[in-house]
Amino acid sequence: MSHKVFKDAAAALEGLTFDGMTVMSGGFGLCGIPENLIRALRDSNARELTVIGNNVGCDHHGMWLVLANNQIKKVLASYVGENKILEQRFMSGEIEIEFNPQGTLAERIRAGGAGIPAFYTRTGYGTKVAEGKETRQFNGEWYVMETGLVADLSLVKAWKADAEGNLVYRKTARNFNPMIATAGKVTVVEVEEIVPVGSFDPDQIHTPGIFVDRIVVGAHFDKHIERRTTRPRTENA
Amino acid sequence: MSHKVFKDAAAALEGLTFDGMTVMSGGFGLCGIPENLIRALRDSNARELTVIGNNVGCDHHGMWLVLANNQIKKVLASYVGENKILEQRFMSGEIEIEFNPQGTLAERIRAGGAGIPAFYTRTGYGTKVAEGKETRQFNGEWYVMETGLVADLSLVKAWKADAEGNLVYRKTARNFNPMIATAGKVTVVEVEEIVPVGSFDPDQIHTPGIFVDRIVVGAHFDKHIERRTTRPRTENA
Amino acid sequence: MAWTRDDMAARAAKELRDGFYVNLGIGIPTLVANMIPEGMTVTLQSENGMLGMGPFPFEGEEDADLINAGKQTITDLPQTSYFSSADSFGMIRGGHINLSILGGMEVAENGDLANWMVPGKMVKGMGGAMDLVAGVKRVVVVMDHCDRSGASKVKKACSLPLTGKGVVDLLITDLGVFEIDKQAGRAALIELARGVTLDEITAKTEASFSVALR
Amino acid sequence: MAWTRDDMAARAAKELRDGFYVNLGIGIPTLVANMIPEGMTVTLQSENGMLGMGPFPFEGEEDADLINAGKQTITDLPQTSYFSSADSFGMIRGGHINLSILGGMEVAENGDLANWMVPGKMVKGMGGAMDLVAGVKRVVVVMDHCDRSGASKVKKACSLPLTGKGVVDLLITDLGVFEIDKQAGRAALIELARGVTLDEITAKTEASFSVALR
Repeated sequence: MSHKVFKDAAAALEGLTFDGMTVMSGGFGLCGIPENLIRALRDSNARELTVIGNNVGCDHHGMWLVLANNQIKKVLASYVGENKILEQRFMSGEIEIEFNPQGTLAERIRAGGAGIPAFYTRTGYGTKVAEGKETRQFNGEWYVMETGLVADLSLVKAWKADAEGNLVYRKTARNFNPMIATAGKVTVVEVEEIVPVGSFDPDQIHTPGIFVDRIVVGAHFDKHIERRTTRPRTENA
Repeated sequence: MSHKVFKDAAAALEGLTFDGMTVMSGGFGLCGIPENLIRALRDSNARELTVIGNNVGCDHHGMWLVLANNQIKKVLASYVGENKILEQRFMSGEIEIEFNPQGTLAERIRAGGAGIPAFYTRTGYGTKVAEGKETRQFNGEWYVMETGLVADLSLVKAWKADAEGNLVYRKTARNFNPMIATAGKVTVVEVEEIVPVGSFDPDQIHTPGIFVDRIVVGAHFDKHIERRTTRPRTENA
Repeated sequence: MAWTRDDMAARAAKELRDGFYVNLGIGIPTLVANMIPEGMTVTLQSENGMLGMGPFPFEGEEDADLINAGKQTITDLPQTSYFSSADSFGMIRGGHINLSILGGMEVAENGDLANWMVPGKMVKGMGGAMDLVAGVKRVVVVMDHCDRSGASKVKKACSLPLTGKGVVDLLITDLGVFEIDKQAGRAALIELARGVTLDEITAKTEASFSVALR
Repeated sequence: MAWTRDDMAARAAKELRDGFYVNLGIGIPTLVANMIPEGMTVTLQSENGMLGMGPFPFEGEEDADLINAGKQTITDLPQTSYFSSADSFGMIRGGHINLSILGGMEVAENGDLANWMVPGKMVKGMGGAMDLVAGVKRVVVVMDHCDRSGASKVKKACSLPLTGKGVVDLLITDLGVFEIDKQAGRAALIELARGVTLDEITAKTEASFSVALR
């Protein structure tokens, strides 16, 4: 087995966590979050964390566990609803939140991983998001300068990996994971299954192994659904 | 069959070409070039073209045909070797060439397709490439500002398409094609095969159909190899 | 009288065209998905990374790995593709989506939109709304004309923090429809809702607007 | 005496480490692929969109859709992945490649590299060289010490247009090896090629350098 594969989530984070570090985590809501690694991050007790991700979990799930354990100092996210502790600590000033438009956040992370220190986007021009940022015109339209983001540690959830670290994601659980995989000084991935090298079609690998430092098969997946919406079986569709 | 599928390359370019237009074309060397669409572009006789792509064909192949037919005014490329007519016309001043580092070119096209008017890169800092461009420091390092690129028409080669325009590329024939597919006001794709909608695994589509306006099955593929390199069968490997 | 939520969604559905790629926001805009005219092909984008969004799953067939931007369980279709958030917003920011239909708190006569925060209240974040209004070719806002106190949400200038500056092309309220010329910064009333008079809508609208009823 | 092309490639191969992701340029650097030490895992990147480059194909098994950045037909391996040029150069620019070994026309004592154009001659373009030297963590240049006229290509300052400014970490020539401190802008001679004396290399080098032979 490759040196990239670790026996459990705690082992996969061993030696990587420290107070004051920046951690990025994949997922959209609770979909495609590295839930086993998040539990290991909580158990690491690293404090004063800056956490970057689209959300910060929701009540009792995902990054909420780290938040509830008083480990988070600052958050960069696009949406933080359904998270009472975060609301309280934000309103009381205990936690700083930097709100990013979702697409700007995604692009900032991609830029960080791709060696691009800054780029311009129309998103947020003329709004609070642009306050304190450089704005300028290209071809008569106004744009805001946004900077690339990197992290000390990236936590990623993929569907399957091989021992080289090649990754495949599943459905909308892909979301922020591929960019976050590229933007960590160290990238740790949890998967549902490790398949033999050569199992993937080389045209169909979402994240090449070069971006992945450590891999672990998640011990337990909750995959909690936030809004279970269905249609009755009687309906014709 | 969908309204996106056209009967041949000439029909697929019908009404889209005009003098003075900007055309982007996928491919690296002769690998993954839209050779049928390039022949149709030659037959369109549109002139004063600005052509954007990593290369401009090589002697007797690919975009060289359009060049030899005196249709090209300006080229943006990263490498133009093995192309005698281009050498002559460049040295004589008949054709303008803007050399772009390969990664900068790829990123400029991606940026154009993604609504990013400009970004910063370390590539080319302190070289001729940076002349006349804004340079600035981020975190103590110097970067060059590069702008996004779009085209009036993008010509793309993919392996397979469905009638919705979902595309899959094959091996290193992918190269510049996915970004070029996003950066054309109109994007026309040639493929080796059109498969029924639903044939592709939705996790495994390289270019979603939203970027594709017209599709044609190429009538004839040369797939000329520039440097045929082999090893003897006697060798153990 | 005025329009119901379904009426407003039905009016928004008239903005659809065959072959359109459309992003629908949460609330009334979501209802538009059920009002796509027979024979028209409209592909729905979900900004969390999906093109070709299908209906809700049958009970017991929910997949935690398959949700829309409102975090509802959904299904896919034969033509569906999945992609990353960066690719999804490249699609949005790059102007590849034809139409975005979303809700609003306030719309100003110049096309400014506010729909993400109220000062003093908990801020949940803008999600993808700022990217959508900045990037999508045509932006349609659907919202109630007045707030619960009866004050106009169709303003001379937004009082709430903006989601986008000069971004709204069409505003559909329960009282009528306004077309906004973003370049000129002016609104025109083009339709009245069922049973609504010009006098009534004028009385209930803070914004100035021209009248160009169709 | 001095080193042959194979000797220079062998010396460059000593820069490889287990687990490294490496990009090899055209010419002598390509030879390094055959000199990966037994038991060491090194993954080769080809900047046209491939990680995990295999050997040349057997005759008759060439695939026009599978070439390397030198446009040679190649093969893939069980661990290979393919990706777009944008993703490939994201990998390069983002500092994910451990080592780039490439050729040069001139290297200056401060780490400047020139290897893409000669004024007055046909310019073919820089291809991916500027991106590689700007983005890869460690850049090793392999080139002849002197040109055909005997003039030093190891310069005080490059006379040819630059490929990158302050980018070379290690220079391997047929006469020896120089380590370059890019921050300080200084070169140090750390090895002499077989049969080459300090006097000889000093006489044939325009650049100033300290001597720190190992």
